[in-house]
Amino acid sequence: MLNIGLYMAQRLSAMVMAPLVLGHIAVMIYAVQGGLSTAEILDRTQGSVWWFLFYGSFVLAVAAHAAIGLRVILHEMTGLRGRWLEVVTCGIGMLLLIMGGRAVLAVTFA
Amino acid sequence: MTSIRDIEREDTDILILGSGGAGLFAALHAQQTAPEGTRITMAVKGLIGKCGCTRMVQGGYNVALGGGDTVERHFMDTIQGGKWLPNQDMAWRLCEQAVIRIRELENEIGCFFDRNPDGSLHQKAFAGQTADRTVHKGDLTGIEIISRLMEHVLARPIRKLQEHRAIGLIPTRDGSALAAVLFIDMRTGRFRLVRAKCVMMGTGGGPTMYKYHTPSGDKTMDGLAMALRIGLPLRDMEMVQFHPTGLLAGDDTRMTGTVLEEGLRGAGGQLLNARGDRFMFDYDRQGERATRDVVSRGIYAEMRKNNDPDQVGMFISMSHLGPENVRRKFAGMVKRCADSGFDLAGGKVEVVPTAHYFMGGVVVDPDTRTAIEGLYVAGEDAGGAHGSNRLGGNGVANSTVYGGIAGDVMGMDMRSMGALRDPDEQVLAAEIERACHPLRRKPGHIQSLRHKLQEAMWEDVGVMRTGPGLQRGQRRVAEIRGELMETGVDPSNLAFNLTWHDWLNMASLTEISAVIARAGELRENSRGAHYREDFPEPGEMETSYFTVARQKGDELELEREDVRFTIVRPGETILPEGEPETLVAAQ
Amino acid sequence: MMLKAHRNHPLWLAYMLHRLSGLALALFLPVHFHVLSLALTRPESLDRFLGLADNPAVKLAEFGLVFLLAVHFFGGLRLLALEFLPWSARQKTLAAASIAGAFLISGTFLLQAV
Amino acid sequence: MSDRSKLLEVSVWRGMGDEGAYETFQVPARDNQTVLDVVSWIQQSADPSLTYRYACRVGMCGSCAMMVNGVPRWTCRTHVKRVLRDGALQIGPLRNLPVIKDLAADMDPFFDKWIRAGGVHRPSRSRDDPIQQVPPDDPGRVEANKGIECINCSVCYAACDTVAGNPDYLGPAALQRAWTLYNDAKVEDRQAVLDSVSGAGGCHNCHSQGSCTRFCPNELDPLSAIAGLKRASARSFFRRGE
Ligand SMILES: Cc1cc2nc3c(=O)[nH]c(=O)nc-3n(C[C@H](O)[C@H](O)[C@H](O)COP(=O)(O)OP(=O)(O)OC[C@H]3O[C@@H](n4cnc5c(N)ncnc54)[C@H](O)[C@@H]3O)c2cc1C
Ligand code: HEM
Ligand code: SF4
Ligand code: F3S
Ligand code: FES
Repeated sequence: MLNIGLYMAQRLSAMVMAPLVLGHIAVMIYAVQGGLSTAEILDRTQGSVWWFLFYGSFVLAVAAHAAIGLRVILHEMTGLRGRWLEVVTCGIGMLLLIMGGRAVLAVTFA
Repeated sequence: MTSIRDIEREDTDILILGSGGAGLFAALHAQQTAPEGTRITMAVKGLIGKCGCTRMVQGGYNVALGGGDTVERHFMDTIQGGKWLPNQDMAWRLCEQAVIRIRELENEIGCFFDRNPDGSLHQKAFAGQTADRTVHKGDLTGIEIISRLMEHVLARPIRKLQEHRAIGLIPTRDGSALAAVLFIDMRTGRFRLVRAKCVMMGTGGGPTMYKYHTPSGDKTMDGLAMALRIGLPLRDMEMVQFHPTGLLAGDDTRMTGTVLEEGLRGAGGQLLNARGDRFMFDYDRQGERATRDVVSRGIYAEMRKNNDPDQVGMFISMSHLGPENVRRKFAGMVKRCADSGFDLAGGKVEVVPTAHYFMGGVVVDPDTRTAIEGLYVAGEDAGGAHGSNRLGGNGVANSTVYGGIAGDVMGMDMRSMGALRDPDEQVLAAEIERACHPLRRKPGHIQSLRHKLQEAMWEDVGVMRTGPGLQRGQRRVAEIRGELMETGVDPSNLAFNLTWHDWLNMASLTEISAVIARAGELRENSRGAHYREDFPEPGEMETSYFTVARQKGDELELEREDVRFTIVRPGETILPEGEPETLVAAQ
Repeated sequence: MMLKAHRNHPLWLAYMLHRLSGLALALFLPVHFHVLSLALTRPESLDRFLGLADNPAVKLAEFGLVFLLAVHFFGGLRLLALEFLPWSARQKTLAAASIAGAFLISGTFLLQAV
Repeated sequence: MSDRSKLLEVSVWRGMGDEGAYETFQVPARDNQTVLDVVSWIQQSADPSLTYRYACRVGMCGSCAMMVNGVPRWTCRTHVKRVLRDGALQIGPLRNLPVIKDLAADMDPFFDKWIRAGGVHRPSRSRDDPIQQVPPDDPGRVEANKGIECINCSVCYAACDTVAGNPDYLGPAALQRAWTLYNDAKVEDRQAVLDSVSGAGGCHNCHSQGSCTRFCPNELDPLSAIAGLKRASARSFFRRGE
C-alpha cells in the first residue's frame, strides 16, 4: 500500500531520524551515568532553541515515518484498505505529532 | 453424462490454436492486419506461452543476415538438408521472411539475442549449414522468444482460452469450409464450441509416441489427428527427426529423452560405448560432429550391437575438455544434469537418440492455406518446408515466419469473409461421442498402453526401419488402439481430469502413429531422417517423391506425389558461380 | 507458524526483526512522549518515574527499548544502503552486522547504566 | 539399481478452490526421480483423478512449480533425494495464487500483474529498421541480462510474504521484468516503465525479504532488481522536483 510518495516520505524521514537517534542515544548514555533526574534533563534542555529544533524535527519525522510504517503493517496483516486506511494513517500521524509536540514543549519551552 | 446440449457455444472471428511461435505470431499479425473490431481468440492446451516446444528451443534461429551469407545460401542448405524433398516455394519463403521476422523479434517484440563485441548479432553454425547463421540467446533462445511474444499477446485485447484442448475441427454441412472448433475446457471438463471465420492451427505436431522424445508433454499430435479426421491430406508423415543425444535416466522419470544440447558434440564431446571406446568414426568421417540423423543412426546401431540388458544407451563424455571449462561453457546443461543426478562436466552421461521434431504435416500452400476454406496451418503442424530433414535452427524460423504469415493472411481474408458458418451438428455429435468414449468403459491403466505404444514405435518405426518391421509396427499400433478403445476413464469428476486427457492423447498418438508407419512403408528409399535398412540408397533425386496420406471414410489412403523443383533442380544451385561451398571455418 | 520453511533464511529474519522492532517502537513512543510531557504538568511524577530507572526490571525494559531502537536503526540503515547505494551482494553480512551493532550499543548503554 | 521395495510417504493436497486436505500415498522410490515424477506416478498409477501441471519437464516453461515441504520449487528439476525428509514429502499447490484443483494453481493473477508492471517491450524501431547495435558490455545491457532468463514460474511470487499480505503488490518477477526493460537500450520510454511500478502495488512495497532471490530456481535476483527500481524511481522523483 505504498506509492512512491509515501515511500519517499518514509525513507527521507528515516534519513532525518538516523543522526538524531544517534545523537539522542549518545546523550542518554552520557546522561544515565550517575542516574537521571527531571532537573538534570530539564536543565540541559530548557530554553534551548537547538534542543527544540533537535527534538522537534525528530517528532515531525517520526510521526510521518511511524504512521506510514504502521499503515503498511496494518494493510498487510489485516487487509485494511481504502478510506479507512488513510484515516488510520493520518490518525496515527496526528497522535504522534500531538503527543510528541507536547513532550518537546515540555522539555524545552515549558 | 455430457450430452450435446451441455456444450457452451461462443463466436469469434479469428481463432488460433496453440501458443507456440506459430500461434503467438499469428495472433499478433492478425491483430495488425485485420479490420478494426475483429475478435481474436487464442485457445491453448496449456497456459499461454508456457507450453509447446518453441519455448524449449535451445540452439537458435536460422537467418541469413549478410556477412557473406545470403537467403540463397540458406535456401540451398535447407533444400540439401531436406534431401530435395522440401516444397521449394515454402522453403524459399521461410528463408526470405526469416530476415524480416528476426528484425521484428528484435525491434518490435523486444527479444535480445547474443551480440558480437561490436554490438552486431552473433551467429553460429549448426551442423549441416554452410554459414554462421544461427542467431541465439545463449542456449535458452526459446525462452527469450516466447516470453517476449507472450507479453505482447497477454497485453492485447485477445480472448484467452487457456487449458482448452481442441478435440475436433467441425466443418460446415457440405464439408467445404471450416465452421467451428470443439474444445474441452480442461479446468471444468465441459465442452465448448467456438465458431470462427478463420482458424489457424498451430498445435505443433510432436512425435511423443516414441519411447524417448524431447517435446513438451502437451504435444501429442492432436492437430494432425484432427486434420486427418476431416479429410485433409498429410505429407511426409514418415519423417521423424531424432536428436542423437537424449538423456537416459530410466523408464520411471520424465527426464528420460530430454535433450543434451548439440553444442556438446560441436565443442568436442565424445560418444563412448559401454567399453569406453569412441565409435562414431566407424560410421562417419566427421565422427561426433556429423549431422543429427547420422549420429542418431550411429548410436542406434551401436546400441543394437550391445546385448547387455542393463546397459541400454551410449555415453557422452566431456571431461577430457576439462571439467571446469565444461562447467563454464555449458553452465545450463551441467546444472540441468546435476539436478537430475548426473555429472556432465566430470563424468559421463548415458544417452540415446530421442524423437525430436516432426517434419510431416498438413499440406498447405506458402500462404498457410489448406484444402478447406477457413483453416490455416503453420509451424510444426504444417508439412513441406523441411522435406526429409529439418536443419537445426530452421524450426523456430519456420514457426515464427509462417505464424506471422498466417496472421497476415487471415487478417486480409477477414475482409472478404461472409458470416460465421454453421457447423455440421452430426460431425459435432460424433466428435463429442469420440471424446466421451472412454467415460463409458471400465477404467484401466492408460500409462501402460502409452508405454506399449512407445516401445512399438521405437522398435519398429524408429531410427532404422525395415519393411517387415514397419508392418509389424502397424499391427502393434492397431492392437494398442484396440486396447485403448476398451480402456475407460472414471467419469465421476471430469474437471481437470488428466487421465481423461491421457486417453485423448493416446487416441491422437495412435491415429498418427499408424500413418507414420504406413508412410514409412511406402517410402522405399532412405532420405534424411527416414532410413530403410532394406532400401539404404536415397534413390534418384530427379524423380523424388513425397508421401501423402488421407483418411477416406474408414480407410487410410497413401500415395506418392512427385516433388516439383520450382526453384532449383537436383545437382544445380542458385548460388552465383564461384561461391565457395561453405563459409564456415573448418573446426 | 511464523517459521514456515520458506521463511527460514537470514534476509527474511532480518525483515521480521525490522518489522517487529519498528512496531514495538511505534507502540512505545507515545508512552515515552507521555512520560516526558509529565515534565510540563507534574514534574514530581516524572521524577518518581525516573527514580524507577534504578529498578533492575525497569533497567531491563530500558535495555530492551534501546536494543529495539538499535536493531531498527541498523536494520533501517541496511535497507537504505540496499536501496540507495549501488547494490553489493553483502546482504547477509550486513544483516548480521546490524544485529551485532545493536547488541554493542545497547550493551554499552546497560553497562553504563549499572 | 535402487532397492525396488522402498516407499516414499507422500502427502498431496487435494481439493478444488479453497477447500481441501492433504492425502497420503505410498510411492515407490527410484534412483532417478524428480518430484514431478512422484506426482505423475500417483496420477498414473494410484489416483487417476489427481491434477497437476507441467509441460517441458526440463525447467524451461515454468509450469510445474509447487510447494514441496513448504518451499516453492520447480518440480521437474527437483530430485527427490534433495528434498526428502525422513522418507516423506509434502506437496501442495503454489502459494499466493488461487487453486484450480489439487496441485494446479491459477496463474492468471501473476501474469496480469506482469502486464500491469509494464512488462511489455516498448519498441523504438520497427521491422523495417536495422537491428540496433548494442555492445554486450554496455552497462545497461549487463544489468538487463541478469534478469532475462526468468521463466515466469512464479516460485518467487509464492515465496514472497508481501504478495501474501498485499493483494495489489506486483510481485518480484513482474518487477524484475520491469527492471530489465528499464535497462534495455532498445526501449523507447523508460520513464513510463518507472511510472508503471510506482503506483499503489509497485516496487516501493517490497520489504527486501529476499525470499524471491533465495528460491528462484534459475538463481536470478529479483531483490536486487527491485532495489534498482527503487533507486531509479527515487532519482527520477528528485529530478522531476515533486
Ligand atoms: C527441446 C527442443 C529443442 C529445440 N531446439 C530448436 C532449435 O534450437 N532451433 C529450432 O529452430 N528449433 C528447435 N526446436 C524445434 C522447435 O521448437 C519447433 O520447430 C517449433 O518451435 C514449433 O513451433 P510451433 O508453434 O509449431 O509449436 P509449439 O511451439 O510446440 O506450440 C504448440 C502449441 O499448441 C498447443 N496445443 C497442442 N495441442 C493442442 C490442442 N489439442 N488444443 C489446443 N492447443 C494445443 C500446445 O500446448 C502449444 O501451445 C526444438 C524443439 C525441442 C523440443
Ligand atoms: C532511527 C532511524 C530509523 C531508521 C533509519 C528507520 C528506517 C526504516 C525503514 C527503511 C523502514 C522501511 C522498512 C520496510 O519497508 O521494509 C522502516 C519501517 C518502519 N519503521 Fe523505522 N526507522 C527509524 C526509526 C523508527 C522509529 C523511531 C520508529 C518508531 C516510532 C520506526 C517505526 C517503523 C515502523 C513501524 C516501520 C514499518 C515496518 C514494516 O513496514 O515492516 N522507525 N524504518
Ligand atoms: S524470477 Fe525466478 S522464481 Fe521468479 S518467476 Fe522468474 S525464474 Fe521463477
Ligand atoms: S520476497 Fe518479496 S518483499 Fe521483496 S525482496 Fe522479494 S519481493
Ligand atoms: S515442466 Fe517446465 S519448468 Fe518444470
